[in-house]
Parts: sequence; C-alpha cells; structure tokens
Amino acid sequence: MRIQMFCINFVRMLALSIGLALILSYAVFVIYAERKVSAFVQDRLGPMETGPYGLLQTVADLIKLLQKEDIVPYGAHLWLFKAAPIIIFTAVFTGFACMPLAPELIGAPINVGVFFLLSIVSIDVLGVFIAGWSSNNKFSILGALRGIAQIVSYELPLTLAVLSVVLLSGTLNLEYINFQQHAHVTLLSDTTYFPWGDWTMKDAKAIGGIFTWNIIRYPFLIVSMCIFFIASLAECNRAPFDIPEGESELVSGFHTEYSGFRFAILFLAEYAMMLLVSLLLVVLFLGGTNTPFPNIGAVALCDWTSGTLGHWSSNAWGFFWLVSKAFGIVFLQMMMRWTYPRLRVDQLMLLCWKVLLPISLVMVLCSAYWVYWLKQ
Amino acid sequence: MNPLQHTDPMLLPAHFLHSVALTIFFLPVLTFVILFFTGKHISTSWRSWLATSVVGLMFILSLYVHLSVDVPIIARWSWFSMGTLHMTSGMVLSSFTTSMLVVVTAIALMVHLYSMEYMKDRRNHSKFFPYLALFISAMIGIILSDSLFNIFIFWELVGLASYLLIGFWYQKKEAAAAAKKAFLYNKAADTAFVIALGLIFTYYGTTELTLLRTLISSSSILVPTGIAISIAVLLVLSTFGKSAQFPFYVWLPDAMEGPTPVSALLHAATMVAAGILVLIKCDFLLVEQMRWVLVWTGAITALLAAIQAIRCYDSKKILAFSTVSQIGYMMMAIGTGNTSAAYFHLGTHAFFKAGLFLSVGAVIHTMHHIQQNSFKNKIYLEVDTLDIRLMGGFRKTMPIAFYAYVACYAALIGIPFFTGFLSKETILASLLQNPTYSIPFGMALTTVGITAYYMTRQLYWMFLGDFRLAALYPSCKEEQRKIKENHWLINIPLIVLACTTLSFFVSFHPFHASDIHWMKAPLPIVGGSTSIYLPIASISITLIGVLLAWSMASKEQLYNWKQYWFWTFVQQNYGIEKAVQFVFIIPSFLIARGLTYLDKIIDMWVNAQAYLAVLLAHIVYAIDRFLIEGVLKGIVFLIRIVGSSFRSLIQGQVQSYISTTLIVLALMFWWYLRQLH
Amino acid sequence: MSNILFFFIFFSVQTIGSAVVILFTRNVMYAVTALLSSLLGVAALFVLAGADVLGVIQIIVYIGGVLVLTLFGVMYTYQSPKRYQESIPHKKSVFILIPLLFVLVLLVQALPLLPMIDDPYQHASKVEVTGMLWLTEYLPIFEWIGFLLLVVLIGAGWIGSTLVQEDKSKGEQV
Amino acid sequence: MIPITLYFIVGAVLFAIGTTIVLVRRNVLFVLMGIELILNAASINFVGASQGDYIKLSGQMMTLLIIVIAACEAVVALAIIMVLFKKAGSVDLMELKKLKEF
Repeated sequence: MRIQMFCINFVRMLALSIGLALILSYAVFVIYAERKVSAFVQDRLGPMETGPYGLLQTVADLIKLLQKEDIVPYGAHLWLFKAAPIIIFTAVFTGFACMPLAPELIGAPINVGVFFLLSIVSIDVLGVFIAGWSSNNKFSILGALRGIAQIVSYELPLTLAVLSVVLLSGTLNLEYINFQQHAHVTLLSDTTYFPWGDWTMKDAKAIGGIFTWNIIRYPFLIVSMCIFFIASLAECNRAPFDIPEGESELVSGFHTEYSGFRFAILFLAEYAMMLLVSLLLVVLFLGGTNTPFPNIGAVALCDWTSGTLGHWSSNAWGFFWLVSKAFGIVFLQMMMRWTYPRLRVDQLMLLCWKVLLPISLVMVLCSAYWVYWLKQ
Repeated sequence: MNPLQHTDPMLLPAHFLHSVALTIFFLPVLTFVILFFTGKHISTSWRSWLATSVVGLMFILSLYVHLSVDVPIIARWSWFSMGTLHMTSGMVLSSFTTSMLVVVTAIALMVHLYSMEYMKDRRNHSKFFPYLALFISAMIGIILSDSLFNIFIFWELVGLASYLLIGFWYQKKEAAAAAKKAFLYNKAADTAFVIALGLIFTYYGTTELTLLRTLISSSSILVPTGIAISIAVLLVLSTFGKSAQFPFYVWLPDAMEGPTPVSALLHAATMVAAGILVLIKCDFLLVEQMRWVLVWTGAITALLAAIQAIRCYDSKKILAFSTVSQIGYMMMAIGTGNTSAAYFHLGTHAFFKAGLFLSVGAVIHTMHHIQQNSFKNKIYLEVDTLDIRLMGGFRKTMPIAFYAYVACYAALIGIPFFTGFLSKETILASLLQNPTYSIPFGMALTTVGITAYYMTRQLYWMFLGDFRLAALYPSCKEEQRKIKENHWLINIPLIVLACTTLSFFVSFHPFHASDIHWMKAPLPIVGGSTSIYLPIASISITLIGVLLAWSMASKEQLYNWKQYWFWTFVQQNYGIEKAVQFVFIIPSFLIARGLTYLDKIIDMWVNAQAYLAVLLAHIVYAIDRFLIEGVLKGIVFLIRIVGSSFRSLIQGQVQSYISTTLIVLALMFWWYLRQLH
Repeated sequence: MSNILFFFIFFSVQTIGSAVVILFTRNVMYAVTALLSSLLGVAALFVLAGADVLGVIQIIVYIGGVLVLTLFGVMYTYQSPKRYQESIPHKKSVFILIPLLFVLVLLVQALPLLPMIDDPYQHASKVEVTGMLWLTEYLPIFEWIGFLLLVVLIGAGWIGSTLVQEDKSKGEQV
Repeated sequence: MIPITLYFIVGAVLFAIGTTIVLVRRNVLFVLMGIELILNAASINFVGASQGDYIKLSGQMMTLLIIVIAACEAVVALAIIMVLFKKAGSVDLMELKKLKEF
C-alpha cells in the first residue's frame, strides 16, 4: 500500500518535473518561434545568425540575461521588487500542477481543478501589481494599473465561458473532463455522450476521435471557446490586449525596471501563462489528450493514435496530442499578436463588459438548458 | 313612540343589469380620476376624445340597460354599520330611472361632442372634462340611488360640480361671483334637505325609498301630521333651491357665466333636473297642503321668470329664464299629482333646451372668434359676445345652427308636431282638471304667450336682419365675410338634438301623448288632452305672442330705451336679493355686532383672571428660579465634574470606542461561558 | 506527528506569522504582501479541514478581489512614504490587553467545552455535496447574498461617482 | 482529522492579532486588514468545527457567507476610505476626531 502510494506520488513528482522542464525549454523555443513568426508575418527572415536558422538565438539571449547585473532602482521597494517575479512565476507554475499532461499523468488530481486554475489568475494579478508598484516608476505603475483593470474585468467572461463547459461536464475535475472526451473511457456520472443529443451518432464513443471532443459534442460551445480565447489573451496581456505593456506608450509596462534574471523569469512566466491557458482551452474544449482522428470502419485511426489505456503508449500519445494542440493555440496567439492592432483602454473595457459578458451569460444559459433537456 | 326606531331593510341581490348600471356610474368617475390627475400632461385632443368616447360608451350601455329592464328591479346591499345601525344603499332599475339615464347620457354625449370643438382653445381646458365627468357621475348617482341618504351625497356632489363649472373661468370676477352665489343659494336650500333626511330617518327608521313607499302606503308607521308636513315642506324647499324656483331661482341667470356646453348640461339634464327627479321619486311623501304650494310656486315662478326674459339682452340669460319658467311648469305638474307629466316635460325639455343652448352657443362661438380675430389684427373690441343686440343675420351664414334653433324654438313655445307641445299640453290639461287651480292655470296660459313672445324676439334679433356688430364697428366687416358654418363636431349635436324635438320622437300621435313609444311608458301618462279647446287656446295664445313679438321686434329701441320703474324692478329679480339682504344678512350682522359687545364684557372678566394668574406666576417663578433651580444647578455642576473626568477617556477616535465595546463583549462572553459550565 | 498535523502547524505558523508582520510593519505594501501570505495560509487550513472548494473561493475572492481592492486603496491614498511611518503610541499599548483578554476567555472557558472528535483523516471531497447544497437548501440565502452584493456595488459606485463629480466641479472652478 | 481545539486556538490567536491591529494601528488601511483577519479567524473556527459534517456542511456554508460579507465590507470600506481621504486629506485615524465632543 505504501509502495503504491509512493509510486503514485513519484509519478506526480515526475509530472511536475516534466511540466517544469517543458515550460523552461518551451519558453526558450517559443520566443524563437515568436520572432520567426513575426518575421514571416512582416516578410523578413528573423534571427539567422546564431546556430542553424538562428535556432540558438534565444539560448544566447538567455545566457546574456543570466549574466547581467541584478539592478534594483533607487527608490524601489527592495523586498517587494525582488519578490514580485517570484510571486508571478510561482502562481503560474502552480497552475501546471493540476493540469492533466497525459491520461494518467497529472500532478495533483484535485477535485476543483478548473476552479483552482482560475484562482491562479488572481494571484498573478497581485504579482503584476506589486511589480509595478515597487518599481517606483510612472510607466510601471500605469502599466500595472491598466493590467489589473484589464485582468480583473476579463476574469468574468473567462469564468463564465469555463462555467458553460463545467455545467455540461458536471465536474470541476480536469482529469474527469479529459476522460469524458476520451474514446474508450465511460465514467459513471456521464450521461451526455451523444453529439447533438440523441441523434444518429449513438456510437460516438466507438467512433472516437474528434467526435468525442466537447466542441463537437456541444457545437454551441464554439462561442464559449471564442470568448475563452479572447479573454485568455487579455489575461496573458497578449496583443491585441497588451496595453499594460504597450511598448509605444509605456516603454514596457510593469516590468520596465526589471533586468537580468528577474526579467527572464517575468518573461518566462508570461509565456508559461500563454501555455497554461492554451492547455486549459485544449482540455476544456478540444478533447484534451485525445486524438482528433475517428475510427472509420476498419480503418481504426482513433485506436491506432491513442494507444492502450494503462500502457505507457497511451500516455505518450496523449502527451503528444495535448502538447501539439496547445502549441497550435499558442501559434494562433502569436499570429494574433502580429496581425491585429492594439485596442484602446475604453474599447477594451467596452468589449469586455458590453460584448463578451452578455454573450457568455447567454452561453451559460444555453448550456444549462442543454443539460436540463438531456436529463429529461 | 320611540323616536329612535330603526328598520333593517332586507338586502337584495344584485342583478346583472345592476352591475352594468354601476359601470355606467363608475365610468365617469374613472374619467374624472384619470383626467384630473394627468392634468396638462396629455394633449387637448386626447383628453376630449377620451372623455367623449367614455360618454358614448355610457350612452350605449344605458340604452342596453333601458331596453333590458322590464319590471323594476332593486338591489340593496349593506353600506356600513355602526353598532346596531345597519345602513344600506340601494339601486333601483325601473323604466323610469333607466329612461332618465338614457336622456342624461344622450345629452351628455351631445354636449361632449360639442365641447370638443367649442372648448378647444379655451382657458383652463384640462379641468373641463374631469368636472363634466364628476357632474354626470353625480347626476347618475341621483338617478339610480334608492336611498335618500345616497341621493343626498350625490345631490351635494352635483352642487359641487356645478360650482366648479359655473366658476370655470374663475379669473373673471363675474364668474367667480356667480359660482359663489349658486353655491350659497343651493346650500341654503340643502340645509332643508338635511333636516328632512334627519326627520325621515328618525320617524320612519329608514331612508330607502322603496321601503318608505310601502311603509307609508300600508300605513304601518304612523307619523304625526306636523312631522309629515314638515318633511314635505323641507323636501320641497330643498328642491326649490336645486331646481331654481321662486324665490331661490336668482342664482340660475347668473350661472350663465359658465361655458355654454355647461349651461346646456346644467339646464337640460343635470342640475335643475335633479330637484324635479327627487320630487318625482319622493312623490309619496308630499302631503296635500304641499301640493297646493307647489302649484302656486310653479305658476308664480313660471310667470315671473318669463316676464324677466322679455327685456333681457343676454342671449343665454333669456334661455336661463325660460328654463326657470319651464321648471315651474314641471312643479305645477307635480303639484297636481301628475308626476308623469312632469317627467315627460322634463324629458322633452332636456332635449330642446340642450339644442337651444348649443345652437346659441354656436353663434356665440362665432362671435367669440370674430373678437379673437380682431384682437389678432390689433383691433381691441371690448364687446359682450353674448349680447343679442350685436348679433343678427346668422340665418344665411350659419343655416344649420339656425334651423336647429328654430326646431328647438318651436318645441319650446309649443308648436304642434314638436315635443314641447305635447308635454305642455299634458301639464295644462292636468291643471285644468282641478277647478281650484284655475288662477294658476291662467298664469300658466299667460306664460305660454310670454314664452312665445320672448323666444320669437330672440330668434329675430339673433338670426334675422343684418349683422349689427359690423354695422357698429366697420372694422368687423372683413370678419363678417369670413363667417361660415362651424366645425362638424358642433353641427352634429345640433342636428341630432333638432331631430329629437320632432313630436314623433316621443309619440306617434302628434296631438296626444298617449303612447310614448321609445320611453316604454316610464310612468303612466294620465290626463292628456281632455278637450279640443285647450290646444286651440294655447296655440292661439302662442300665435298671438309670436305675432306681437314679430311686430314689436323691429321697432324696439335697442340702446336708449325708456327705463320704467317696473322694468328696473323686474331686472333686479323682483328684489329677491334685496329681500335676502334685509331679512337675513343685515340682521345677522346686527346680532353679531351686539354679540361683540357681550364678548368684550366676557373678555374683561377673563382678563382679570389672567392678570391674577400672571401675578401668581411671577411668585412661582421667583421660587423656581432661586430655590429649585439652585438645587438643580448644584446637581448638574456635580455631574459635570464627574463627567469631565471620564470624558478625557473618550477621544473621538473609532478605536477607543471599539476597545470599550470589546471589553464589554469579553465580559459578556466570560459570563455566558460560565453559565454553560 | 502525522504528515497532516505537520502541514497544519506549518500553515498555522504561516498565517499567524504573516498576521504578526501586518501588526508590526510600517510599510503598507509589506502589510498587503503579508496579508496575501496569511490569506493563502487560511486557504490551506481550509483545504486541510476538507473544505477544498472554500479554499479556492478564499483565494479567488480574498486575493483576487479584496486584496486588489485594498491595493487600489493604498494607491489612491498614497501621499508620501514618510506619512506611513507610524509608530504605536505608548498610550495605546494598553489596547493589546483587550485581545489577550479575549484569548484568555476563550482558552480558559470555551476550549474545555469543545467535543473531542477523533476521526481518522478523510480525503473525501465535498465538492458535489457543496454543489447540491448550494442549489437546493441554501439557494435562497445565496440569492439574497447576490442581491446584497448588487446593492453594495451600486452603493460603492455611487460614492465613487460623487467623488468624480466633485473632482470635475473643482476643475471647473479652477 | 485535526482536533477542533487546534483550529480554535489558531482562530483565537488570529482574532487576537486582528483585534490588536484594529485597535492599535493608525492607518485606516491597516484597520481594514485587521478586520479581514478577524473575519478569517471566524471562518477558521467555522470550517474547523464542521470537519466531521459531511451532510449539511453548515460551517462551510457559513464561511462562504462570511467571505461574501467580507468582500462587500471591503468594497464599502474602500469607497468610504476614498471619500474620507478626499475630504480629510488623511487616512490617519489619530487625525479623524470629529466624533469627539469638543
């Protein structure tokens, strides 16, 4: 019994380490990717000098950052200034603990996973504010102010978009939500398996693949997903909602005064946040660790690409699908950044309170009625 | 006998028609509430259309009720109870009440239609329709109520509404004075009603009319003759006020200061009809002696008012006097015991008098417009638009008003084939039947002739000849050319009312009102024409009056006529007001002045007492000041010293307050938890 | 000492220690940070008592809402760092006795009254029970609480708007 | 299961500290934080006492109510603080003595 417990704990520790490693390595290469994407969008080459096709450019940047002097500006609140990046990074990294990285690989399978992930954002806000405040810099404080206003506002549509999924799946546990979209797992509590109700797709579980994804099972969730995506962009301070760190106005927003290692951590946290919301989006809407290919008669694409449950292959396939989908979303976020212009503050608030919030409320109502209808 | 007996009337369930009738009653109440409180927030046209359509609905419902009612049905429900006293209020639906309902709503509908155009641009318009609604509602209450108590309430409401409407243009000094006068004369008469009500309630124990009728007819309650006479006298007196009989009638001519549609309503269907209605309803209460008084008063009123109309130049006042004199006829009919004739005349009179007022009003409206237009052209004509001396020639320019007037005129003076002829003949016939009433009959016959005279005179001066205003003021020549027929909203009521004056409207027999078909014989017509000589006599007197007027009218000196003392006396209402002044008002003032002196003597005594009290108070004050207050101040001083020593603990800070609270809370916890152990 | 007890003591110390920091620090921002830590500790204590939903709600509401609001308050009322350099006046030190009185009352009088329950620690989650109770038995209370929140929001907004209007009117006068 | 007594002791200590902050500190914002600590102490007591309650969860529900009330309280208190600061120019409770008689 003890050994079993130990094994489970070991797996969780492993998952956490994988998560950390993923984020660290991901951040390095996603920054490279961002540069390349921006270059392609703007019809230029991007980093080309360091390494083949500039692959090592970010690594070089990282080394440079680590070497830099740890500057604390005069007049800054010393302890707060130093603690802020740690708060932000810790908050974001904690989020990965309850994220199912593979069907059986999850750091903390807590029952309130979705809820917990949303609370991460709250702590992140605090870090942003402390960072902006403690810098003792007008641009920083302005950036922090804008950031808080924006994040606190966008938390509402985000939560409501998540709530419409939670209503349908009936659980707050991310692992369950993931398994509900799995081809071969049937949970006791699940009653709502057939896409579009009791239609021709009675055997959706057997077909599997994309047909078991939440977004296909409940097609109206696409609206919720769009809201979630937009709101998560705002939560990550990504363009077109990057007014807290708008370079042309505020130099660099709340992290203007940061340099060296602390700047690297802030940067890392930002990209980690992007990945976190992408993962959450994938788990909630896009089937989580599940394959997109369905079984088509004898051509059992779904079975082939998801492995056997309980075997390491399923974990490997699951991890692969999750990460690739999440990277797809991250790529989309980058394309958004380099395509759309920045919003004004009032437009931002208008979009949140007058457009997204009502729509997401309606979506919550829709899902509630859907559940009610299915239970009848 | 026990004067405080009380009869509990049996409660009767309401029929469906009662609820319809109640709807008719409450519809104008609703209009009143809505229009009164919305006031100027809704536009004039909306206001008018709302009120008019409600009245139209009422008319339709009344017709329905009238056609549905066959035998009289009574509903009676509990009103309130105080101790052992259970007051009931009842509603009676008989062909008599419902036909009156139809008459009132029909006239009201015509007046409303007319007012929509007539009152359109007048001052204070927002209050007009609500007041009218109040008026009509109260009148319907009088018609439908079976309890004298309720009737009294509505009676007073009618008085209030008439007060409001007569003084409608209260900015005019004359209008305010006329309203006050009408109100006071009515109140004086209403006092009699109150006393009568008290007597009836005390001696019969109920005010339900139906019950009273059975009680009296079966002689189950014996009331002293003096009391019965007093009740009759008081009731008759009160109706004299409301129905404008001698000597109370002086308020009615002055009431012409109100708007013309109001006058039409007041004279035709609501105010003056109320007295006659109540008398018809309480007919069984009138003792023989009173009937004699009624006939004589009616005859005197008819004659005096008609004489006053002869030398009158105010177009509306002439009609007012004619109303007074026609009401006198009705009184005579009631006095002879022929209430159905009175009611018949009331119904026919309602229509042709409304028609007369409205057609005269159409002319006044035109005159008013001429005045307004000349104001616009910076020509200030301060003329009386009601004066018939300034009118004339409207026959050609306003033919509809003219023919409507002529029809109603014919009805009033009693030309055959018109309704007035029938009803008047009935009254004269019933007078003739009783030989003791030969003098009143003569007076009534004389009045017929005088009526024909003054009406013809008015017709001549108003509609025929030349337009004299233009002759006097050449600046009006331009306006004269513009005179044309009024708006259709004014003309339609005129046409309708003119049609209702034709005799076949009430009776297929042109000379004998034996079968009143549409009224379904609300009250059996007794008498009628007994001999062929009576109509011949009355028609010939009428013709004499008409011809005399025709020949005199053109010769009449309009402006500088010789002032005989007789005509002065007539124009001062035969000195009635002066009599009132000398008999009531001046003695009252004298008594009051005498009492003032008495009061002063009493004051002196009171003052002496007060001075004593003040003296005592000074002594008490000294004791209070130096003895008691000294002790108090000592105590206060002690408390202040103690308080100031504690006050230094409280520094006005929130936290110190919180700390005190917390200490107390902790001690309470301590005590509470000790209890638990 | 079991694991759970160890964690309990750890988080208790974190909570109380951060609270003590709030009591003694002179810098508002430090106090806010310490409050963050204290509230997180309380959330952890909730989770240890089996109230995982409450723990997360504690984080979202207190840290995401109340603390951010407090930060806004700090920023709005910020004048100069020197003004926050307050010290405890000697006169006030007696006030410390009052809470001690409370603690004394509680420890001496109330603790002996508590029932001694000694169940084994259970991991059973109460999420579903909580959800069912929210939407059945406690639904009216939550409706009322929602109404209360609405009223409070409107009231606070009104106070804020009058502030803005005053600012504007002052600006016009100048 | 952790003994309820421990929860109560932690709650009591937290309450004592919160009360001390409310009573002693001069800055209104500190006082506000002290109030939050007091409310949290109450919450800890409730949650600790309802550990064994798997059916009604009364303590947890009460705590939830406390959290909501605390949020309301913070909103109103901060609005008042802002007005106070606008009017009095200070958040120092020692300077706010208008309740004093003279």
